[in-house]
Amino acid sequence: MEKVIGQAVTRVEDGRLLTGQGKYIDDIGTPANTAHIAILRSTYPHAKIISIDTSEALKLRGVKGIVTGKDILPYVQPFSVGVSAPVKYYPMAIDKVRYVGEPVAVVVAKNRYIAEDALEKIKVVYESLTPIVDIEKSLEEDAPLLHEHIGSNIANHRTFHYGKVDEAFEEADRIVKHKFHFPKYSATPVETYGMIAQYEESSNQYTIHANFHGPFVIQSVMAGALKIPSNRLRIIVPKDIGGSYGIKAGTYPYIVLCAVVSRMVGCPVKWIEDRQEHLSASSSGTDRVTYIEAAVKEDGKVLGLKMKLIDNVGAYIRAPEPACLYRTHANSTGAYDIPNLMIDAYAIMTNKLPTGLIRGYGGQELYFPLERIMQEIAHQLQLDPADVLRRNLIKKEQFPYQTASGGIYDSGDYEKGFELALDMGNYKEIEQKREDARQRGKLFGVGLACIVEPSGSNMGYITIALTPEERASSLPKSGCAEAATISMDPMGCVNVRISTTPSGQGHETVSAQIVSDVLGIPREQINVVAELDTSTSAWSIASGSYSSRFASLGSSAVFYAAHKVRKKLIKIAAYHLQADEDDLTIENGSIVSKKDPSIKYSMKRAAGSAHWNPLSLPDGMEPGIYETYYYTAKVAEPPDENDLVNSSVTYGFVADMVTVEVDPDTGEVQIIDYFTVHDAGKLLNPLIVDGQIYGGLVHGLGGAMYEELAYDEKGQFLTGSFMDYLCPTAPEIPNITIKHIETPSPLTPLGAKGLGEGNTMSAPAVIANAVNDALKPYGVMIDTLPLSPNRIWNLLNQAKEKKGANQV
Amino acid sequence: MNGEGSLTLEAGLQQSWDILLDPNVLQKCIMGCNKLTQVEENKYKAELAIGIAAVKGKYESTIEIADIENLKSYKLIVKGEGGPGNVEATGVIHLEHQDENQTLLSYTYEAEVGGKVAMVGQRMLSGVAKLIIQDFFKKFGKELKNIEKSA
Amino acid sequence: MTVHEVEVKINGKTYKEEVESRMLLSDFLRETCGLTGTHVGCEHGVCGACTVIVNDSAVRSCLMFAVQVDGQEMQTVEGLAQNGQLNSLQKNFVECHGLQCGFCTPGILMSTTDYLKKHSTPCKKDIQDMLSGHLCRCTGYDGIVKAIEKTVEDQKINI
Amino acid sequence: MKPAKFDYYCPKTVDEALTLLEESGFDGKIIAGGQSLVPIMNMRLSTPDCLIDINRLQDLDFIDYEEGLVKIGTLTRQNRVETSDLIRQHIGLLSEAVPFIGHVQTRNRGTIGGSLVHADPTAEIPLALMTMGGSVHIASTDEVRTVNAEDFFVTYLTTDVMPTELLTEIHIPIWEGRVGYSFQEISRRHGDFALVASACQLSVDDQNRISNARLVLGGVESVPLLVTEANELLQGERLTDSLLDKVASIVSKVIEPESDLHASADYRRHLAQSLAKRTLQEAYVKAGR
Repeated sequence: MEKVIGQAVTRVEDGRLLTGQGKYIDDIGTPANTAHIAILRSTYPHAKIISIDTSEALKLRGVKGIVTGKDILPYVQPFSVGVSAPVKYYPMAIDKVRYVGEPVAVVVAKNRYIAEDALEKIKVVYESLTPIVDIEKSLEEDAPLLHEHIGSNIANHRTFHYGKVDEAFEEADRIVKHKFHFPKYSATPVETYGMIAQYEESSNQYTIHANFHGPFVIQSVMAGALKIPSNRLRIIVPKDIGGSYGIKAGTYPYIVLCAVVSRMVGCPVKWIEDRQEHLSASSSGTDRVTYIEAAVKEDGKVLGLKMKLIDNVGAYIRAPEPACLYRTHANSTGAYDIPNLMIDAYAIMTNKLPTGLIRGYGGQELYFPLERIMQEIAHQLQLDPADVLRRNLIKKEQFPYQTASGGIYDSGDYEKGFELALDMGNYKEIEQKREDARQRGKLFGVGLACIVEPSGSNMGYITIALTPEERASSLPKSGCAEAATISMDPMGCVNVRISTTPSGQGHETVSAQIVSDVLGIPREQINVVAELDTSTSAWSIASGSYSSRFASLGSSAVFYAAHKVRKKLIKIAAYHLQADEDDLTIENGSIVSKKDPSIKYSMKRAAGSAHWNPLSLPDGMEPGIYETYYYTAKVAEPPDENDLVNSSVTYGFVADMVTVEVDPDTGEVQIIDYFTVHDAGKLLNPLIVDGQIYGGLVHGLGGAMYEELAYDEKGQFLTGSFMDYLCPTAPEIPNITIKHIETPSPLTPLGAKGLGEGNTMSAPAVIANAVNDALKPYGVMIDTLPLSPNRIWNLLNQAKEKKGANQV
Repeated sequence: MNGEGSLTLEAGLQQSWDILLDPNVLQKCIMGCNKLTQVEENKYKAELAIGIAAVKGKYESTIEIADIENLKSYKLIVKGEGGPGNVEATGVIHLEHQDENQTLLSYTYEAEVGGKVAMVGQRMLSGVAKLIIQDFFKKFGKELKNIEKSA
Repeated sequence: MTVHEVEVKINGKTYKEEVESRMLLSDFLRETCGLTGTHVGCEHGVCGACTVIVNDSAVRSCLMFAVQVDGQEMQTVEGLAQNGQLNSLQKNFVECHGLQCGFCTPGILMSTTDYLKKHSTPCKKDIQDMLSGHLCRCTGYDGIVKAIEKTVEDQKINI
Repeated sequence: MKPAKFDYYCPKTVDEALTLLEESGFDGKIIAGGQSLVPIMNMRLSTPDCLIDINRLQDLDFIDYEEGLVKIGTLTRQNRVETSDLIRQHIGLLSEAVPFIGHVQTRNRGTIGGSLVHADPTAEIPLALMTMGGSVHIASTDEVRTVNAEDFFVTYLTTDVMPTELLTEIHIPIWEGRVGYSFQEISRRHGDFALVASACQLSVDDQNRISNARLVLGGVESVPLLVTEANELLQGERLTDSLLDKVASIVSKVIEPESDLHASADYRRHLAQSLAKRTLQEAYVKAGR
């Protein structure tokens, strides 16, 4: 049978999704007597709650109950979080609101229409407090405090020194430095959050159906907040999730809220978040201020980096934050060989929506300043930016490469990837294009970026938020375990159960491909079950759909679980055939002798024996065929006492070249071409791979050009609809050309690495580099996003005014 | 949002001042104000229906007159809570004697709008706020004229 | 009047129901008729996930009230495949990887179905313009555009 | 996001609709395509007590040619306007403006009259109506009155149509002679509300001197702004660079744009000048052909 791993096979998921038979959270049906929830939310960024009057609302026909923050206190405690600052984060405001959109009261009613009628009748009296939204101002002495008992707005602060930073800066010919600001933006899956919660008093158990996709470490965070044993919180994830890109990890405060409300009102409850709620109060990426300094030699070689990172985690720090600061810790120096590194990392709180996972998590915040400063180094030294990147790229022979901060890059050929990108974009001919554009009155620019794409997070990396001393006092954390279960029923049919809770990445398809190859069964005959049930599935604290972990970890678990089944089948056959196990293999549904193909035993019969005739099995063998494999990579070790940590398992590579034209009159930017080269190791399904890359790239393009969760200086939220929160649509997409090189990972059994987040990380940087290059004649510096025409026009205008002033 | 403006009132200083502080006149001039009840000195409760065309929200509001400097200036503080969100607006109103029949009124305002209106209506918010405030003074000017006529 | 009788033909089948005036057509389809293939993504007419065909015209079902379709004919994603066979547009979405999570897909299929009926030979730019009324956060639109282009080609061959 | 309760009426004739309007007074609201109204109802920013649905008034769905005039029924869907040969031939500016409105799917439902009465300050159809010098018919149980575009738009989302009235038809004059027009706008994305929009229609004599010009800007005021001063200046002139600069400085002087998230007042002022020049130039070139 033809091998299907690595083939661009079409997806098994598509049939149901194209005919309206998908099973998303809002499609799965509800228990009898389920009521619907609407949430009253704060209209103030920062205020004390003086009183809440629900009496009029309760009078409405169809309203079953209303729950306020104070009401839930007997049933919940604050969510635990991985920092030492004692932040009390509840799923609903208790006595103070800290961001616009924070839940203040929950109405339970017969349907959503009535629930919203009741919202209008609730009267809340607030006493407004001074809000703070600016990252750096939040650190000032007299800044308003969000959490008075903490004494500052700092949730986490750590400083790291790797190598000989001071010496590098002394040795340098030049220090190139700048401050960058990466804005707050989101992912906005077209399906919003949704859940059905039911409390059963007799067993004190909560059962939740939700489009939560992990990390499942948060299951215990939720159980802790609900003050119940973790096996009394059963979370069931439906077969289909309508996109997430990380954001749906943030469903968990609402899961706890709905759970408690179900208990208090005494009926199952359903909540489907609406779009305004999603934009204002779900979760978002983290906005960051970065001060970056590079110590460079005249030839462009970077000797060392200093970075001060200030992450704005919003009104409350909540799991998995401050992970945005640390997810990319091991790859802080990107694709470059920079042995000396200093990082001063802060997570601070302001009156904005709390943050969480989002595609690229930490990568875009890191690479925007890093890749911008690489270009700036070239500008200041009057070198070709391509040459500066070449000078600093890690060389092929350096792999596995240990980074300054403890990362172990498993494999790669960065120079080859980068040169391929330059060839694709015809970099040598770029000056001609610049001239052509000039003739048409346009400014042409080219941007380059090289980034490392981490995947498969090490569960230990987040503990780097604590000092080595603080870490020493608790259980060390490591690994990145993922589980898969494969069973063969009495008729020899295969079910595969995965715990990677996909939201469109095609895990069912790729799992079927892998199992097909290992067991020699046509993939169409394999049933893959992607629903996850924390009470019955095999899962780990690392399970879930984040950090591109399927290709590196999920697929490995499936691969090894399939091998366990294979081994058992061969064992059974060997016993019955009285043959040597090593001589047997699987071919076309049979277990066959390699030496003499006439000796064979059908797989169906082997499976049948295991179920129908267990007494015929070899001594000591368990009946049935139901094999689970937990896979973890050995390289995911806990951080050491010097704060060295390998924060991810595999590290892919992305090289981008982008060309743009800017209209100097209106400031409009047109992206002409986007060339991108990926090395994600062995590709499991190229069709799905390219789909992931296009999606991730366009999300990155959105961050570069359009998307921002905007607040005014008083903390009012301004982008509460899709008319103001601008997602890229089809006409905004430039020509995109993708090419691959495949340097297999030595760490994973299939040689695959994660992918799909790389261009989300690189696009903001490379597009900004291209636009900055176009505006080079004006001497402007792009240091924030998105690149709206107004922003570009302002920069051009300021430059013209400056020029004018200089001439005078 | 903030802004400023000025207009010439066709009345003397004293008369302008008296009328500016008259709650009946306030009620007539504030857009969508159906009822104004005094709760304490210089503090009123009102139900306001503010908005434009079909986009209107009802707000339960307090209107407060503060920092009174007789015949010179005062501060008007309007706070409202309603379905579409909350409004907090502060206006400082100055009067300046021109001649017996003319008084120069100048004002500055700061308005904060929160909740749904700000979240989805930011595109027109500052324009509409300006409009509502201009409407207030326009009506006020008219009121003065009417009183003049009837006097 | 706040409650109304509605009789509407959807995918060839007649539904007779009683609805409140304010019930959105999208909720009516999903909750009253059980046609959950039509998805709801923004309820303010931007994302396009809820797009259905009403009287030969692709429209947002979140921007109509159920009471407004009384006596009309509709088509939803459930009506595209015939006898269990995907139609050529659906097949091309499979071939070209035009969907990932699949949530925005039904709306896009309905828009495209209506559009291709009225425009037999759209160019890539036309297709992109038509798609501007839909948000897809998974695919970057590449697979979607290719699937529609391929369907246009297939139709040319069939003519 | 679910709308508040309302009573719904679906009149079968214009007279019935007008009677219903009169009976409901300030509490009634007409729904045509609903593409602007329903979003704000779903957000509960608009909570009419009574909705009068005019979608069954087929008499109001028409595009007719009359001597020197194109008449369009208020219920005519925007996509029909967009694809109408009659409109393209006689009042082409409208054909050029409509594709900028939202998206195919919203134009399938959205109506020409609905867009006019909604009167968004950046909307395309109001801008086009003003540029071409059109007028509208407004009916009530008492009378049908005609209002010129100049008098129709009052302020943000507000027109001269009273709560008991119904806009029934739109009349757009067909300009005589050598006519050129242009419609341009700058928006963040395809189909978004314009940051600034500009429309220009003009006619020239056989010497290429401008005999009549109407330049209108959107997004810079609460209503579409007819730049009268510029139009007067252009009268009898050939378009030159210095004339364009003069128009731009007039534009800058007469507008008072607001700032929002997507564009500052200064940027809007700049765009207004640029777009005024661009549309004027394009219209002039087209007229001269």
